[in-house]
Amino acid sequence: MPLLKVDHMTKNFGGLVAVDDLSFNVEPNSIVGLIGPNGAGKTTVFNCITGNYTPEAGSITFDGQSIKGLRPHKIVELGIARTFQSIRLFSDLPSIENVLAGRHCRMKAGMLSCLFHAPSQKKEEEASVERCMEELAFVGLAHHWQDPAGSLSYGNQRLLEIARALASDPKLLILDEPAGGMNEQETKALVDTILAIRKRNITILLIEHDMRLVMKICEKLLVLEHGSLIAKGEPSSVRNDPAVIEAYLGSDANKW
Amino acid sequence: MEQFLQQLLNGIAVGGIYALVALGYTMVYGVLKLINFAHGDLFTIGAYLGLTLLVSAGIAGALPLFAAILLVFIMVALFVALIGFLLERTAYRPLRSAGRLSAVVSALGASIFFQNAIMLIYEPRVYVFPDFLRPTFTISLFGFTFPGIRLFIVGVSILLMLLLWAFIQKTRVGTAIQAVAIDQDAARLVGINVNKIISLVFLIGPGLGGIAGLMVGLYYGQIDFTMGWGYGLKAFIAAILGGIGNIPGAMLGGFLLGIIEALAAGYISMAWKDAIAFFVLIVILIVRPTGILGERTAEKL
Amino acid sequence: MHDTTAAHHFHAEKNKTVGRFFEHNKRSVFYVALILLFAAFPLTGSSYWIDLGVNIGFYTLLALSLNVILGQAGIFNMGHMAFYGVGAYVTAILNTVWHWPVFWTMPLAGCAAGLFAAIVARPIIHLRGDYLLIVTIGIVEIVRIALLNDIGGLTGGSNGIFGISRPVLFGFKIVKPIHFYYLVWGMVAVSYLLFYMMRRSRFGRALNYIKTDDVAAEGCGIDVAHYKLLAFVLGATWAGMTGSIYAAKMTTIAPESFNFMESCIIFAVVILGGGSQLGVLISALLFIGLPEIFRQFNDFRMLLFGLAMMLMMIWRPQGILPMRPRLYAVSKKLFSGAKESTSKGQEKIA
Amino acid sequence: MKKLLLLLLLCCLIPALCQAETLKIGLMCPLTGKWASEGHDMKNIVSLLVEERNNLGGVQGKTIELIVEDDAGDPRTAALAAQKLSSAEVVAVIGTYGSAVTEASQSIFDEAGIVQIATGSTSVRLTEKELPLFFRTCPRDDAQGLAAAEAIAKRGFKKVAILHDNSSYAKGLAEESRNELKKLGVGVIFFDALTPGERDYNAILTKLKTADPDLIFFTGYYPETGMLLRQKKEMGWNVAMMGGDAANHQDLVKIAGVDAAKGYFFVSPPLPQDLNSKAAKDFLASYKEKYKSEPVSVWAVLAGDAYKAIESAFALKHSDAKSIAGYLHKLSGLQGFSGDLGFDAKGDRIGKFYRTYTVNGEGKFVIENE
Repeated sequence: MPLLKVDHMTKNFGGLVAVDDLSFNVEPNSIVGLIGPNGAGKTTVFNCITGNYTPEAGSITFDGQSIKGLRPHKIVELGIARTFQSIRLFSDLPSIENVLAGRHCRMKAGMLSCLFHAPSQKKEEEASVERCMEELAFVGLAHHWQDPAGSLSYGNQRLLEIARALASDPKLLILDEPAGGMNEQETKALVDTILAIRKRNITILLIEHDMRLVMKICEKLLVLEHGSLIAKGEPSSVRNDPAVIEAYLGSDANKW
Repeated sequence: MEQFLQQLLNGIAVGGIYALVALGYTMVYGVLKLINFAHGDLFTIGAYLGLTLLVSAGIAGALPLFAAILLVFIMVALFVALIGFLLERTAYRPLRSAGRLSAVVSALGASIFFQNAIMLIYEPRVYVFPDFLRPTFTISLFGFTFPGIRLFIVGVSILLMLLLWAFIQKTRVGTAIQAVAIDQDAARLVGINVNKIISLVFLIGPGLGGIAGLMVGLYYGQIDFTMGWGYGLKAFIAAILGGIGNIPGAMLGGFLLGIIEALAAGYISMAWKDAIAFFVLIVILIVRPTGILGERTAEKL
Repeated sequence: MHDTTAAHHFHAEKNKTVGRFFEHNKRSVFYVALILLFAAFPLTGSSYWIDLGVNIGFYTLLALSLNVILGQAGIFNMGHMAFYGVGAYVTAILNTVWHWPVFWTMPLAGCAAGLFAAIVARPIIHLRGDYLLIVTIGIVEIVRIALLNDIGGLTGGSNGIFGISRPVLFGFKIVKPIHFYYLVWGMVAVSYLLFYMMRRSRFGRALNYIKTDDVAAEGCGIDVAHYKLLAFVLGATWAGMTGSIYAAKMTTIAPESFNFMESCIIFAVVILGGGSQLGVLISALLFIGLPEIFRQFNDFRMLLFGLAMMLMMIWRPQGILPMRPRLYAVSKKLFSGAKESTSKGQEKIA
Repeated sequence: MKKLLLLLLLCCLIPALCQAETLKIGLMCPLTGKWASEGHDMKNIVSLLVEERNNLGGVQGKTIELIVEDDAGDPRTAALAAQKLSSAEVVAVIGTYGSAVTEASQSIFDEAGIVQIATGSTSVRLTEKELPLFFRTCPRDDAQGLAAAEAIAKRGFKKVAILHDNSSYAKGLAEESRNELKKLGVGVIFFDALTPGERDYNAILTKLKTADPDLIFFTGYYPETGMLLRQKKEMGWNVAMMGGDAANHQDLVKIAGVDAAKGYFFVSPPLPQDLNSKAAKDFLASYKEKYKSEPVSVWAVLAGDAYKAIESAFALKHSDAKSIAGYLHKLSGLQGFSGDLGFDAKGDRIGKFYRTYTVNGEGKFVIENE
């Protein structure tokens, strides 16, 4: 059974069809890349899955449960965590608190126990801080734990977003251009981090323009143009698909 | 039915004034995202200054009435614009980088300051425009009789709205104002002097407020130093109702608020009139979260 | 090479933690001194100064409760007086009609205000910035007009309600300004502590995430609407309880005490405070103290106050004291683990 | 900034240190806020009277010291002003305007043992509490309601529309009048409130017109009364209109215009300029000399009456609050600026002194002789 199943999904903005009758599956423990030229509707697909947009038609099933129309926080709770294309960290807050934001939905302390710092709340708080430090360490940012997120380098901010997403114990991690703005060295480290995430039995769905990265780590590629799927399959076969070459040559060929 | 039409006319007359005050409000908001709570008091200054110039300074006696009033309108607009300009320079500009709410608090302070300054300069009593200044012709249309000045006020506010709208849409400076409203940094990058544009906006907005104040004085004949607070609040509601930052929206919001109030007073309860108006506003905002003509931009992710 | 850098980081961390500890103690000393100062104040002043102190206390309580909504969660609420008024009227009605002791009505007044907030805020909490601002102004005006129009014949119209009895605490009747002074400032101390603890918890953090970026917060798994509502209800409940004591202090209340202008003042207190509770306290002191200090200038009193309001904002555009970062006890053991993985990360890159 | 604040603090403390042998009385009035004009008139009148007395050598060989505090027309500020006056150890306080505001100060003065004479606080319940040290020089709403109802009945109106402004004064008067009219068998066909402080009452007048009354009784203040008269005239609606004592202000006619105001009538205690007594005439002369105008509001004049009562107590060597109160409770027939002055056991002003005024063709208030 696929972990995520998108079925005949359509999303319009006014008169514009951003996603057109799209269907695809994401199998458990795989790394799937969603690629396509700029404006193909990739991020819109992500936003529909994460609940930021509600598609007009079709269905989205995650782990056997329909998630269409649920609010984003609910979807995170069910196990889909995401990063944003334009980094959206809480830039004034220290890194550790950014990661704690991801942990929030796994914590239980209610308003009253927060006001009075009940013993259970204290215990949970300690455990969560520890867990979040581990996530920071996992992406290699432990020593930045109390630096404001906004003070980190661009590449580190992307890693911090990943740590924040990981803290919510996701089954599926959705990365929107994780290597955007990274230099070559950082990208290499990112590849290792993504592979390490997979080792934790977390499925990954990513949008990326860096084709070398995509080819290296993705087991399956989905190619999107004008909101429709024009090709899917293993990287090697997709690479030679004439429709894909046409789409990319037509617009953004240098990205190959 | 006749009562209904009469109430509709009453509402439009009141709404015209709300719209006029709301124009200046929305203009400042559109560019700076600042709720200028002092706008109502600039409006009051316009009314007092007009009275002083016309009566105490004797302009009304020195010139033919129509010319005198026109001249005083221009003088009031210029003077209140100057106050608005200075206000922005001293009380708002230092706070521009500090977030919008700091400037809102400063604006509240300015409102208290102006209100008390007027009270101290003049006396804390009601001032009355002498009768000879008030045009008292009446118009009969379709069986309704109403003071001509009502029509005049509605006409002037529509005219000013159109002028302002044309200025913003059709001129180079207007385009620059729009650019600053959308993104100050980007506007600066393309060579627009943002400070100058903001100063200009703070000349136009308060100038309009001053004109509105004098019109209220001439029409109703009675002014006092606290009147700006109420009109300012109503204008803010009107601007929000139409979609704040939007010039035709301010106009629409003003008229709509006037009509809602008149109908509420006429058909439901006079004492609850303002509460009903607020209630309608809240309901409209629940249905249309950015006002009637407000832009509904999808959050970019 | 990287080993030494990591070690260096570790030492720096340790020093920072030690530094924080001293800072923490310095803060304790400061707060003890502050409490002593407030406790000793009535011994020196006349009843006028004490009464002024009580007034400042009321505004501090209101501002602390609004700080949860506006300062922590970033919800533009300019109608806080509505909840204060609901609390005051609930106490007044229960006390004068059914003769409940004032202290019994206090939790109920708080709950009533909280419930009222929950009902009115539910449909509007998703509104953004200024639209929410005008709606909250609308709420405070609707409440005032409703009280003025004597809803259900209970609120007494513009006359308000009079003859509210004084509260009795363990057989001790609270009558004089000095009694109220200790009662109100005791409540301030409790609220200060509770809200401080709240800020250092999952709940407090969630509010800060929402204030910074509500879309990102929702995307991280935080139920934004729920937490906004909770903050609103918590703040309103506190304002309601404050209103309850206010009614007992004044013994007579009228709708005009809960108007829009007063809401603006509270709003300004919170903004000038800058988000931190100490800032809010200082700000309340300034806002309520200044008009009284300006009393000798008679007619010029409010003129100077308006001027001072502008000057204070220009003097401190970000507020008097911005929020301090929270402290986290990150254990040593964790750090040695962190150090390892850091070096691992660096190896990978190399 | 900090130094400035310190300096201000010092300024506040210094006056408290140096005090000579004086008789201290307080005046609490709205110097800022929406009722500031009343407060300024009150301050003008009382300080003029104090000055005159001190120029004549004071009373009991001591000068009278007047301490003025602003209550801003707001109960909370009033409570603080009352505390401030209590701390200043005054024996008696004049003020204030507005029943809710007065009420907020009542218990403070009572607990501090200070005589309070309210001037513009007509709510019935203020004296029903029977506080021993509380008095008022203004009449109560029920007295005025009776006077108004009698005036209406005498003129033979049958269908009255009562309009108030939701202020505690106007609503009190409206309700008392409705009760009295019912007793006299006059029909009240409309009863509602308008929002004070607005300019445009056309919507309200349009609604009133459909009710078709033969008299509109608006119990609120003169600015709204003026606007109602003016807009009623503009509508071309000729219906009689009357008011209560809050309409007794010279600006009324200016706001309404002479034509629109003609025929309007109201019940009110008389202003000094309408009285023939020596006290009223002397006062009017010195007021005109000092302020170059006539007192415009009856409420401010009532503050003068309150001062007159306190001064007469001082003159008879009553100098502590208890004996002053004892004296005042028995006082009657003292010449005040608005007629004879005296108090009953509750502290209410005795005597029936309501008059009916009508606006004549020149826009002057003409008092009707009863």
